[in-house]
Amino acid sequence: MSAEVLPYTIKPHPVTGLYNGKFGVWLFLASEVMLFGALFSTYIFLRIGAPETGPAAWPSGEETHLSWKIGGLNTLILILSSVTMVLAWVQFKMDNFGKGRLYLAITAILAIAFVAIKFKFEYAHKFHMDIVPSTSVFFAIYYTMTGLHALHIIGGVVVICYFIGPGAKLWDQNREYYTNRIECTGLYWHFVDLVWIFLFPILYLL
Amino acid sequence: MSGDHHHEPSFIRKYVFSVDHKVIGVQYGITALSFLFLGFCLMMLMRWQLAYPGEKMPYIGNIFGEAAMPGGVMLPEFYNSLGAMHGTIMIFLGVVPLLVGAFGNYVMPLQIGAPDMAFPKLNMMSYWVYFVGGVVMITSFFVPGGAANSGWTSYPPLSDIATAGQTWWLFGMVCLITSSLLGSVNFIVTIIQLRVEGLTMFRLPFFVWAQLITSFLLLLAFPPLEAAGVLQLMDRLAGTSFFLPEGLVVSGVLQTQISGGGSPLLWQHLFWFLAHPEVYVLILPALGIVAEVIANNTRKPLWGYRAMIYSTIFLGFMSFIVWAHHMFMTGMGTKISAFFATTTMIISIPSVVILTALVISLYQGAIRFTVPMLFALAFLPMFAIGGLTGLPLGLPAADIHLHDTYYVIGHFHYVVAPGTIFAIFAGIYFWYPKVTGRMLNSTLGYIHFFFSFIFINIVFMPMFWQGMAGVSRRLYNQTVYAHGDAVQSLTVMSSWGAWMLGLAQIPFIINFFISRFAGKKVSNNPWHATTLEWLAPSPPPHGNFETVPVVYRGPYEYSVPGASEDFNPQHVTTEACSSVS
Amino acid sequence: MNRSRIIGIAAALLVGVCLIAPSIVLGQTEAPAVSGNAIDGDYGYGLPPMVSKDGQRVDDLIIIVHWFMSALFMGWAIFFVYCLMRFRARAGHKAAYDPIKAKVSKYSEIGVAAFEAFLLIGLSMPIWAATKSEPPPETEATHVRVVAEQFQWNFHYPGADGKFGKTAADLVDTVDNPLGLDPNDPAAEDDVYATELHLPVNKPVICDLTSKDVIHSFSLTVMRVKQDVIPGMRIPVWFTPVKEGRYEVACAQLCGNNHYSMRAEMVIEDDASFATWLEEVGIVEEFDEDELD
Amino acid sequence: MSDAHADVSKHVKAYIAVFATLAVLTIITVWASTWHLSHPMAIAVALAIASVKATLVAMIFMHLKWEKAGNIWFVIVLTVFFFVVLVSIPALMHSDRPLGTVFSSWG
Repeated sequence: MSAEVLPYTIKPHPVTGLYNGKFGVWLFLASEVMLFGALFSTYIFLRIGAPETGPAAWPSGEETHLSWKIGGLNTLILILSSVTMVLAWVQFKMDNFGKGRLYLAITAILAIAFVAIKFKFEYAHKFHMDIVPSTSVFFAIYYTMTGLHALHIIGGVVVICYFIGPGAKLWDQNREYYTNRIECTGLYWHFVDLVWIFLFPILYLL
Repeated sequence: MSGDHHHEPSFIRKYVFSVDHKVIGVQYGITALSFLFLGFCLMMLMRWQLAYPGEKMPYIGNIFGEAAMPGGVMLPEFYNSLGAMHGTIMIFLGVVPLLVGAFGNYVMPLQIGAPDMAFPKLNMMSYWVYFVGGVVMITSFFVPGGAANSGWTSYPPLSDIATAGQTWWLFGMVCLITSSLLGSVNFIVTIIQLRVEGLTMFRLPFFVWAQLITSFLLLLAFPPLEAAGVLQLMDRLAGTSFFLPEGLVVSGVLQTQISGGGSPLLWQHLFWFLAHPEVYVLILPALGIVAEVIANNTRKPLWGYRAMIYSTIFLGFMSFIVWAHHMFMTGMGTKISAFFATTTMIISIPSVVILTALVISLYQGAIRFTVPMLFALAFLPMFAIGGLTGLPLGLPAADIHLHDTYYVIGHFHYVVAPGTIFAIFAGIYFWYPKVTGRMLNSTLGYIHFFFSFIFINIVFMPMFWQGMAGVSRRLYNQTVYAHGDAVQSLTVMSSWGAWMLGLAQIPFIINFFISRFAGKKVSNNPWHATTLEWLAPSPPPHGNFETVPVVYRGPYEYSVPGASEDFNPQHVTTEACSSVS
Repeated sequence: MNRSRIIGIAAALLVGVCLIAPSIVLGQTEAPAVSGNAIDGDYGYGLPPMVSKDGQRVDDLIIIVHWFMSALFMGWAIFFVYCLMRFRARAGHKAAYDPIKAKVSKYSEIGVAAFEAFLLIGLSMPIWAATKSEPPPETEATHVRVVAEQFQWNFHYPGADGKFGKTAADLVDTVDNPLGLDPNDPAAEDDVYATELHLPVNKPVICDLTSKDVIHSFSLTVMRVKQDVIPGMRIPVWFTPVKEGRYEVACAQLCGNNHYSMRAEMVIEDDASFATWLEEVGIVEEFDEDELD
Repeated sequence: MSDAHADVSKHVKAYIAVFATLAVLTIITVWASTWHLSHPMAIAVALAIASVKATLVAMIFMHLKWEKAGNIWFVIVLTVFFFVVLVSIPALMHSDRPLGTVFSSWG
């Protein structure tokens, strides 16, 4: 089925005010909220159930071996990448393909930086200290949540790189379609940022 | 892609990796029916062990190998695998893909006048991810230790310490969940965005409404199970303790390699947060099919169409806050149990409303007893029994005696087996002519119906007595208990019913394949129905409609006074309906 | 049993008594019971025997619900069958377009809701509250710890001092110390270990349920008691046996391959026999330990 | 896509402002963790700041502030409701157990 035959692939629906892709992405994000919601629920459930003292007690401060400095740096990187993402969309919207692509590239670089820091300075460091998911429930949920989040980042990077590279051909065929897709990618990207905003305090600070 | 319609796509693009919702719908249908049959076969094997515990299975006992059935006698681990996989296959690989993947995919875009689903490639991906999930599940039978054997609910710690089949089960589930999520996004966008001109929400066929609500349930309820699946995979593969408390001693050995600190109940919460809405995923589209068939065969508008829609919305909403009634026995205090028992009682009301509306729809109709109608009619009392027997299970005090007994098995099988699966048969008989352009043979259909109806009741009705007698479910051999031994005769009866039910499907299987080539050819609208799918040619071409239809009225305008025919299709103008004589 | 007859008849009305007939014919080749000891009570198609003080309330609720369900289903089915016969398609019969104004459905739905509210608030909740938050006084009750494992029930009695000895997971030894009792704890000295649950009649019992490995479910069908046994938690249940005899303890939650064989026997006896039994089992236990040392 | 070019460029300022706010809030939330607040209080403060940040991201970066499509709002409200149910009820159940329940198998 080619894109032109299906209604509202590019132009918004007159009643709902949405093109299909945007609505689809929002629905997808709704399911993502529930996915991470289950992990947050797990976090709360396990934390409430943890004993006050003893080896199974919930770690705090130094015991977590998590550096708020690295976490904070990553938070800033991710927020910045959100800004560049939305600026990329603005540039496409204003027909500045070159600038838009540049912002996309910056976003991708920031995202890669985030993942690199995560793996090099956090995971590798902890593995070196023999802190693995099975060490305690706290590290289990830490690795699961941040790992799943990192997978989302990597997925986002792949999509962004696609739109910088081979996907950019669409710009020549249909600018609005391309810009729409960037908007959808952006929505996803901001959501990933939003998840991190919650992960940072509950894992690194509390 | 844009130039595709100028030349015929290759065979692979057309029939294997097709993006056409109709091809994908048929792919889903064939695959899911095969799984349904497989799940049924697993159950027929189990029924032998249940009826004749420890006896050699005749004829086929030796083909399962020494690891599963040494000397033709089933081992408990194989029995448990069969049980777990029967549930998994029936629900996640059979019924849901049939209702949503097959019927939803095929019929829904036609009913809303759309040329295809909103995201055709996503649709294709959804099918293939489901297919991979199915392959993973089947493969798991052949790994050491056999397939998952901790029940379809996979409660940890048992599932955490189970054999490798459980890991395969989890990977399979992750695939199936992903497939459902992709599908549900697609369905919602299609229903909201792609309706043709004039087709307002309250002119939608009830089936489309049911699909819409179902998609929301899948969208929001499935992710927690995906997360839970990831957590269990972590427990099994990375040695974490999400579901394992401290101080576990398995077979006398203290589990020192785990850190502890987790909770087995966490899994149950995440699992049932999905699995209760899942019950409505299994039943709502079935109600949709039944509503279509009943309206068509009573030649009369559905009674209380709007009330049914509001009830369905309410059902969907409430289904998210009743899950812990599956957990009454896990150590629940008075307050939480009161909350969940109350929501459970509340959720029964919209079900009663829908069922009542469907029965009153019969009143003053002109009922044609076609094969799809028979299945749809049989659905009603079966669903009523299934629903009513949920009542004692929803009352925590009565649940003390009935929880995890055969009563539960009887209850939910009445909802999904003679309930949903009858609706599926109704749908197959009803839409087969649309899909193939040929009718299914009705003589074979009547035989199929009457024997299925009798035997399915012989299978499941005894379970209520067994449950009342206190026999636990999932017992490899219930005769070890005095109360189980006393009702063993019912088990035997149930088993014979199941095997006879298997035989009763033979006319259907023959019918299904032969009619594809030898069935009576039909026009666009053999049932004289009103909804849009009957405007398209049978079978509909790529792109569905020759011209985009416009809708003028609600979905069930049958026997309108003053009209020339006893049905006014949605796409025909009012003048045209009354002018022709 | 009259009561089980009532249930049987009530439920049979759902689709018809005729479905029983094949079972009688086909059910003649049933396997004999595996258990060695004769189990007391009259077991059949209806509710099983009931030998606890408060179990009757559960049974009453079940019976009332089933009468309600049957009435609802019968009324509904009569209307259904009437419609099928009266409004079948035939020459000269035409469907009516206009919907009937059926107030009956609205009233019946309200009636159903009201009765469900009565069942829940009037009957179910008080029973649940009694079984979950109104334990018998500690001083009067017989206290037993139930330790579940794949695929066996272990019973732990506090002995003469009425105190349970400390237990720890790392002390568990399948042969010598299945409960993981701490030998240095003086309270553990007179503790009694058994694999059969003996209880005195007409005295309240509190069972503390724990599991060593996976989730089990402690099901005393004849007492109308059921409670999942969750590892990492100790959950109490309480009941009062009122009839002497030998009954069964079942596991009602899939706990592994031999789940079906996770069966224990429960003996309800008078105070004197119970005391004698406790002494005998205690002696056997001590003797075993000496021998193994 | 109703917003014209002018609108879009006006947004840019908002984006930069939001970025600055988010950065500041990140610093505040780290700083707040050194206040030695009581445990519930510390959680409340951290989650409150995170919620503010999340709202900013959703409203400005994800354009919800300018979003008129009712369907999206419907999906968001529904999801947030079920999210709250999912994270709160399992936790609540922890405190409502049969009388005498102990959270340990041994002892």
